[in-house]
Amino acid sequence: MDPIIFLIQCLNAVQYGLLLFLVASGLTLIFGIMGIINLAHGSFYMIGAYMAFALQPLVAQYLGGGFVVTVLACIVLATVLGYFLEWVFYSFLYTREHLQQVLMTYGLILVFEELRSIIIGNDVHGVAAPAWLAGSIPLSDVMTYPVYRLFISAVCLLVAGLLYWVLSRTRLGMMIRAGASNREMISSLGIDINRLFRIVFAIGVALAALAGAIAAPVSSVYPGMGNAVLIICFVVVVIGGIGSIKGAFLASMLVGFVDTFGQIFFPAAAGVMVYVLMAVILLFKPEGLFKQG
Amino acid sequence: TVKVGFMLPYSGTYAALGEAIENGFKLYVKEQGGKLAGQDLEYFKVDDESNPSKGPDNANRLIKRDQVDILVGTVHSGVAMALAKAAKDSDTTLIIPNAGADAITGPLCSKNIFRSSFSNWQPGFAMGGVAAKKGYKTAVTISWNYAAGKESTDGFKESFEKNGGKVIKHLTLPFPNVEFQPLLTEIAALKPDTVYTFFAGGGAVKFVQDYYASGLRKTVPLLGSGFLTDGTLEAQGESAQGLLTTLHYADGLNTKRDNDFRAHYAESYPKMPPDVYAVQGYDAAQILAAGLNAVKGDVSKKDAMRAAMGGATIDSPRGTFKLSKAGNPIQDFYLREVKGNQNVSIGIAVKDLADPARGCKL
Amino acid sequence: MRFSLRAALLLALVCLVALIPMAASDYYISLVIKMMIYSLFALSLQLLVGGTGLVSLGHAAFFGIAAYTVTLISPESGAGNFFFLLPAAIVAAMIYAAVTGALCLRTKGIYFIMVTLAFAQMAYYVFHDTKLGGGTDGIYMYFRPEWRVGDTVLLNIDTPYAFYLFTLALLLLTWGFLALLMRSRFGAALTGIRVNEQRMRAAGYSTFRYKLAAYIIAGGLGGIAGVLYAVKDGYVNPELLAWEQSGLVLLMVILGGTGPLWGAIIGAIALTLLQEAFQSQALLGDIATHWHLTFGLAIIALVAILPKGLTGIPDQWRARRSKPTASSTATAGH
Amino acid sequence: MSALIQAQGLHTYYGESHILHGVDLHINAGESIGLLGRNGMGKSTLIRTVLGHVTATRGSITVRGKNCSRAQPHQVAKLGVAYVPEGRGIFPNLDVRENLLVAARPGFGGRQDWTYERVLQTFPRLTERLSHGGQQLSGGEQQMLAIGRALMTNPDVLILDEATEGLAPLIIAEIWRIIGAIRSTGVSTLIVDRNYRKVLANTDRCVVLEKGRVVEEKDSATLSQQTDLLTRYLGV
Amino acid sequence: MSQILLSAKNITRRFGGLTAIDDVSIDLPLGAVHAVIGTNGAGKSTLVSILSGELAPNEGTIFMKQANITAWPQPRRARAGLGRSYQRTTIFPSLTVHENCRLAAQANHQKFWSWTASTHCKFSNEAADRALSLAGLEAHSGRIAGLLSHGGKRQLEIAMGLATHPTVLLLDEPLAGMGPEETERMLALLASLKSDLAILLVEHDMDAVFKISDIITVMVNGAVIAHGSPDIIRNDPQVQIAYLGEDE
Ligand SMILES: Nc1ncnc2c1ncn2[C@@H]1O[C@H](COP(=O)(O)OP(=O)(O)OP(=O)(O)O)[C@@H](O)[C@H]1O
Ligand SMILES: Nc1ncnc2c1ncn2[C@@H]1O[C@H](COP(=O)(O)OP(=O)(O)OP(=O)(O)O)[C@@H](O)[C@H]1O
Ligand SMILES: [Mg+2]
Ligand SMILES: [Mg+2]
Repeated sequence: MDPIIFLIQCLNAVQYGLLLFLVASGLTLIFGIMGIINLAHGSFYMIGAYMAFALQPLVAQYLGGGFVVTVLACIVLATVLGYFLEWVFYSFLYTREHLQQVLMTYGLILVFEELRSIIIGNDVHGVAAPAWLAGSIPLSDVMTYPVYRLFISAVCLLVAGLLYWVLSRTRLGMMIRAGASNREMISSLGIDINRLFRIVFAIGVALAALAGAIAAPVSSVYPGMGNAVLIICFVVVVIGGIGSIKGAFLASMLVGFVDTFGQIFFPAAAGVMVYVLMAVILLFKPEGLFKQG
Repeated sequence: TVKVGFMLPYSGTYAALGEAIENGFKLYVKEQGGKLAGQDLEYFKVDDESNPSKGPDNANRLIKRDQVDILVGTVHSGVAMALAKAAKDSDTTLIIPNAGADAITGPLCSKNIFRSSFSNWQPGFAMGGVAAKKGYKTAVTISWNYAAGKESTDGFKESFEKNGGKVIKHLTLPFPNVEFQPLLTEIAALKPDTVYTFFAGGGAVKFVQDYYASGLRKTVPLLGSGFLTDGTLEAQGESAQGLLTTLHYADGLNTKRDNDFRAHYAESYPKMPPDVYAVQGYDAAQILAAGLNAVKGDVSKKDAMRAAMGGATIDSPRGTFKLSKAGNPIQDFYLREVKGNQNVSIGIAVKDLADPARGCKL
Repeated sequence: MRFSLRAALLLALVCLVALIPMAASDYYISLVIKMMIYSLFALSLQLLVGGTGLVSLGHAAFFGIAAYTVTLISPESGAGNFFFLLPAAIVAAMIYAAVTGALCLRTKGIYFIMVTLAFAQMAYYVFHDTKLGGGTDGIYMYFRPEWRVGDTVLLNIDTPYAFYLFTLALLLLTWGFLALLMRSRFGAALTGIRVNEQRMRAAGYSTFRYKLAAYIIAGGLGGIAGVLYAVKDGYVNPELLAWEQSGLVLLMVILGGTGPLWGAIIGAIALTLLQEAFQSQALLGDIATHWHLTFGLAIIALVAILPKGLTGIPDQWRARRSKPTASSTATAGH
Repeated sequence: MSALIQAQGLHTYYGESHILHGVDLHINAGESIGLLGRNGMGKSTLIRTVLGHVTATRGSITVRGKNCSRAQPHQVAKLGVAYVPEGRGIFPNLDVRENLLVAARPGFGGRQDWTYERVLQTFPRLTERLSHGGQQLSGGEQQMLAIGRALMTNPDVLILDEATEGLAPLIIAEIWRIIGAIRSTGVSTLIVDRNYRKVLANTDRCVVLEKGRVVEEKDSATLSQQTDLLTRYLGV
Repeated sequence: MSQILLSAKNITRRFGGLTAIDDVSIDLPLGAVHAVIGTNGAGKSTLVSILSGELAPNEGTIFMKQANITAWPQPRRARAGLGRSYQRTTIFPSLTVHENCRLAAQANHQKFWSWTASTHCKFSNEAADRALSLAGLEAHSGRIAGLLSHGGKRQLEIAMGLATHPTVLLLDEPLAGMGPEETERMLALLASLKSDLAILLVEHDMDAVFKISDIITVMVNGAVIAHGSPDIIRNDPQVQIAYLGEDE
C-alpha cells in the first residue's frame, strides 16, 4: 500500500478512535465508575444528535446563535435531563441487584426511541456543519479531508484530557470513585452521595449528548442510531479496563485502528475484528488494559 | 369483506417506508370508492420491526390470528423471506411491496407470491449498461456485506462487464456500520473510472455526504441504485446534487397517470411527498384488485384469483408493467439525476427489464 | 405432605396446559409453543445466571448454532430423523460452549458478560457475512423432522397439537433435569460458586471445572430451544444469534427473578405476553402502533415495584403484612 | 452540660428481626463513652442507627439539638460525627493518599487540628504505602487508614467500632494513646472494643448492652470494680 | 520431634517493588500450634495465602508430608487436607449457617454424578453439625450467615475451616472480633483439636498466643526476626521493640 494512502488510513483510524472515545466517555463515568449497567447510553447519544437537529432552527431564531450555541444548549438540556433521570429512574436501583439496571435501562431505550419517532418522526435528517468548519484540506491527488472531522478530533482530545484530570487529580474525582466502591462509607464522611451521583450521572448524559451533537453533521440523524453505538461503547470501556479513562482512551484508539485496517486487509472478517480484539485482550488481561485498584 | 394484512415496519429504521407503502395502498382503494370488486377491505397491521428473527411470529399474527386473505409485506429482505415461508406453508396470497431479495422470485418463487416492486438485481443491472455506455472502463462496487447489497452489485457487474467494463473490486463493510472513511480512501487508492453503490436509509445519507466531503466525486463519479437518493435528499442536501441513479420510478415523469397519482397522494397525505414506496404500495393494491375483479371478490377461489393477478397488466404511475412468471414486475428502469429535492428522470436506462428469475421452477 | 400437595398442583397445571390446544385456535397454540420454547431457552440461561452466578450475554449463540445445525443437516427433500438431528444439533451447541466456555471463564463479572458477547458476535457474523447459512436472508427447513427408526415413524409432530405436546414434554424434561441438578451436590457446589467462589476454592472445589460443566450443559439446553424454534417455523436467519436475542432471554430471566428456576419460565411467559398484549390492535387500538412506548413503560414500572422480579412477589407480600421494617438507607456498593 | 448526641427509646429492626428494644444513649461534649456487650448484642446496630445508616422505627435522635431521627448519614456526619466502622470500609480503588484526602474537611466549628501531614505522622506505616491501592493493604494498615481517615474530618465525636481489631500490640497501644490524646483535645468518643479493660480505662462512662437493651450504665471507674457485673454481661 | 505435615522452604513473594515475604521457611509439625506473629503488613496473611495455594510464591518450595505441592492449585491442596480461615470474613452470606458448613464439608465428598439431594449427603451433614458445635454456633445453625453479627461471622469462618476435616489448619486472626467469652471457647477448641492436627495461627492477641502456641515465629517486614518457644520470644528484646512493646 503506498505510503500516502497508508498515512491517510492512519489518520482515519485515529479520527474514528477519537470519535469512539467521545461517545464512550460518558459511559466510562456512568458504567465504568458508577457501575450502572446503562443500556440507555446509546439513547442519550441519539438524543444529543436529535437535539442538535431540532434545536438548530430554534436557536437560530430565538438566541440568534449558530452551531456552538446549539451544542451548548444540547449540553445544558442533557445535563438537566440526566439529573432528572437519575433521580426518578436510577436512584432506587443502587441497593438492588445489578441486573435490575439492565432491565430498567432496556425499558428506557424503548421509551426514548418511540418518543423520538412520535416527536420527530422516522425520516433521516442531515445536520449542517457550521460554515466556518465547512472547508476541507487536500490529502492526496484525488482525496480531501473535511476540516470538521479534525474539529471533532480536537473536541475529543479536549474532553479526554478534561475528564482524566477531573477524575484522577481533583477531589471530586476521588469522591466519585470512592462513592462508587462504598456508598455507605462515603456518606459517613459527610458527603451527600445521592446528590454526588446525580451530578456525575448528569455529566455522563451530557457527554453522550455532546458526542451525539458533535457527530450529527457527519453521521446525520436517523432512527436506531443510538443502538448502533451502544455495544461498541461497552466494548471500549471494557477493553480499557472498567473505570479507567486512560484505558478507555487507549481502547478506542485500538478499536479505531483494528476496525480501519481490518476493513482493508480482511474485508470478509471486518465485522468480527473488534470482537476478536476484545476477546483476545480479555483472555490475556482478564480485567482490561488498565485494571483499576 | 376481504381481510388484508399489512406486515410492515412501523418502528425502527424503515418506519417511514412502511408508512408510505400503506398510504399508497389505501390511496388506490380510496380511488376505487373504498371497495375492490365490490368488497370492502378490512385492514390488519403488524409491526415487523425489520427483525427477521421475529418474522415468522409476526407473519403468524396475520395468517393465524387475524386469518387474513391477503398478505402485504414487507420492506426488509430477511423478514420477507420469513413471510414468504409462512405464506407458502399456509397457502396465503402474498404481495411484496418492496423487499427485493432475488431468491423470492428466484429459487423460492411460488404461484401465491407476487412482487409490486423490483428484485435487487434489476436496478444494478440497469445501471451497469449505463455506466458502460458512458465509456467507463473500470468500476468499484461498494455496499454493506449483506444479501441486498451483494445482489445489487452483482447485477451491476453482470451488465457492466457484458458491455466491456471491468469491476476491479467489490468493497464491503459490515452491516450496519457507517464508518466509510477507510473504504473511501481505498477507492482513492484504486482510482477507478466510476463507483457503483447500494445503500439505503441512514447509511445512504452518510455515504453520499462522506463521498462528497472526500472530494472523490470530482474525479470518480458516483452511480447508485435508486434507493441511494430516495427519501433521503432532504438530509443529503448539497452533497447529492447531480448524482445518477437507476430505479423503476422517478420524479417528473410527467405522464397523466403519474400526475394524477401525485395529486391525489398529495391531498390525502400532505405531510409526505409521493415516492417510490408509495407507488409500490399503490400498485400492490392494483395487483390485488386485478385478482379480486377476476373472481368477483370471492377470495376463496384462490387459483383463479392468482392466475388473474399474475396475468394482469398494471397501469402504474411508473408506467404500465406486467408480472413475470415468477411474479416479479417486468418494467422500465429510469435513469435519474438529482436536481434539488427531486430524482428527475433523464431517460430510460433499460426498457421492460425482466429479472432472470434464476432457479425458479414455475 | 406439603410436597405431595405441591406436586399434585403442578401435575394439574401441566395437564391443564396440555389441554389448552383443545380450546385455543391455531394461533394461540403457536403462541404458547413460542412461550414454551423461550421458557426452555430462559431455563438454560437461569442455570448460569441464577444457578452459578455467571451472567452471559452470548446465550443466543447456542440457540442459533443449534437452529442452524438442525436446518443445515436436515435433508432438502423429505423429513429428517430427529433421533439424529436433535442430538447432532445439541452436540454442536455443546462443542461451541466447551470451546468458548474454556476461554470466557477465565474472566469474571462484567468482563465475562462482554467476552460471551464477543464470541456470540463472532458466531453471528459467521452466519451473517458468509454464505454458509444463506447469509442475511437465512435458510428454510422444508420438512419437519420426525422420530424414525429405520423407516417406521414412531412420532410425527407435523400437526400443531403434536408439536405442542412435544415441546411441552421437552420443556418439562429440561425443567425436571435442572431441578434435580440444582438440588444435587453438583448444584449445591454451583450455588456455592455463585455466592463466594474464593471460599469454594479454599474448601477444595476446582471451581473452573464446575463452571465449565454448567456452561456446557446450559449450552446444550439452549440448543434444544434453538432446534425447537427452527422446527417450529422452518426458517432460520442470523438474527437468531444477534445480541438482541441474547439480551431478550436475559431480560426474561431478570424479569422473572434471578434465582429459582421457575423464575425463568415466569419471566419468559410474562415478557412474551406483554409484547403480545401491547402489540394487539384488538386490545389497544391505535396505541398498539406505539407499543414500544407502552411496553417500555410497563417494564420500567415492573422494575420499580418488583425489587426481586416476579418470583419475589410472595416474599414482598409477606413482608408487607409483617412487622414495620427499617429500611437500611444506604448499603455498601459492590 | 449539653448533650452532643441524644438518643431516646430507639427501636431498630433488620427486616423481621427486632434488634434494639428502646435504647437510650447520650454523649456529652468532651465526654468519652464505652459500649460493652457480647457479640451480637446490638452494639454496631446502635451505632449505625445513631449515624443514620439504619433508620429506627421508633425513638428519637438529636445531634447538637437538631432532630436527626430521620437524617441521612451525611447530615449527621456534617454535624461533626466521625465513624470508624467494623471491617474498616476502606475504599479499595483509591490509594492511601486519596483515601485520606477524600475525607479532608474542616470540623463543625471550622476547626482544622487534623491535617494530612499530622495523620501521616501519627501512622508512619501509611507514609510508606501512600501509592498502594486500598485493597492491597494489610489488615492492620487498613485499620490505621480507617482511623486516619476519620480524623481527617476533624470530628467532635469519634465513633470507633472495634477500632483495634487486627492490630499489633504496639500499634494497639499507640492507638489507645491516640484515643487518649484525642480525648484530651476535647473530642468526645464512643468506643466499642473487645478489650473491655482498655475500654473501661479509657472512658468516663460505660453502657452495657444485652440483647438490644441497656442493662447497665455506670461511670467506668465504678464498673471496673464490679467484676460480677462484668462476668454476667461479658462473660469474663 | 513429631512428623512434619507441612513445610515451606525459602518462600519469597514480591508485589511489584515491595517484598511482602523475604526468604521465609516454616515447618508445621503434627500436634502443635505454630503461631506466626508480627507487625501489621509483615506478610503473615500473604504467607497463609501462599501456603494455601491462593498466591504463588516467587521463590521457594512447599511440601505436604513428602509431596512437593508448590505447583498444586488451591483446591487440590484443600482436598489433600489443607484448611484455612480468612482474616477478612469470607463466608456464604446468603446461605444459612448450616449450609455454609455443609458446603465446605461436601468438598471431601464431591460426587459429580450423584443425583441425590445435597441435603441428604449424610457425611457432610454430620461434618457440618460437628463443626458448628465445636465453634459454638449450634444455636444459630438455621440463620442466614450474612445476618450474623460480626463476631458470629468470625466464628462461622472457623467452623467452615474445620468442616473440611483438615490435617493442616491455617488460621488468619481467628480471634479478631470475638468477645472474651468466644475467645476463651476458641482457645479451648484449638487446644482440644491440636492433638491430631498441625495448626498455623496468625494472631495479634498476645495473651492467647502465648497461652496456646508451642512454637512462635515473629515476622517483621516480610522477614523472620525470631523463632522459638513462647518464653524465648516473650523475652527477646528485638521482638519487644519491633512488635510487643513494653507490656504494662
Ligand atoms: N444486616 C443485618 N440484617 C439482619 N440482622 C442483622 C444484620 N446485621 C446484624 N444483625 C443482627 O443484629 C444483631 C446485632 O448485631 P450487631 O452487629 O449490632 O452486634 P454487635 O453487638 O455489634 O456484635 P459484634 O460485637 O459481634 O459486632 C445480631 O444478632 C445480628 O445477627
Ligand atoms: N495484592 C497485593 N498487592 C500489593 N501489595 C500487597 C498485596 N497484598 C498484600 N500486600 C502488601 O504486602 C504486605 C503484607 O501484607 P499482609 O496482608 O500479608 O500483612 P499481614 O502480616 O497479614 O498484616 P496484618 O497483621 O495487618 O494482617 C503489606 O505491606 C501489604 O501492603
Ligand atoms: Mg459490632
Ligand atoms: Mg493479615
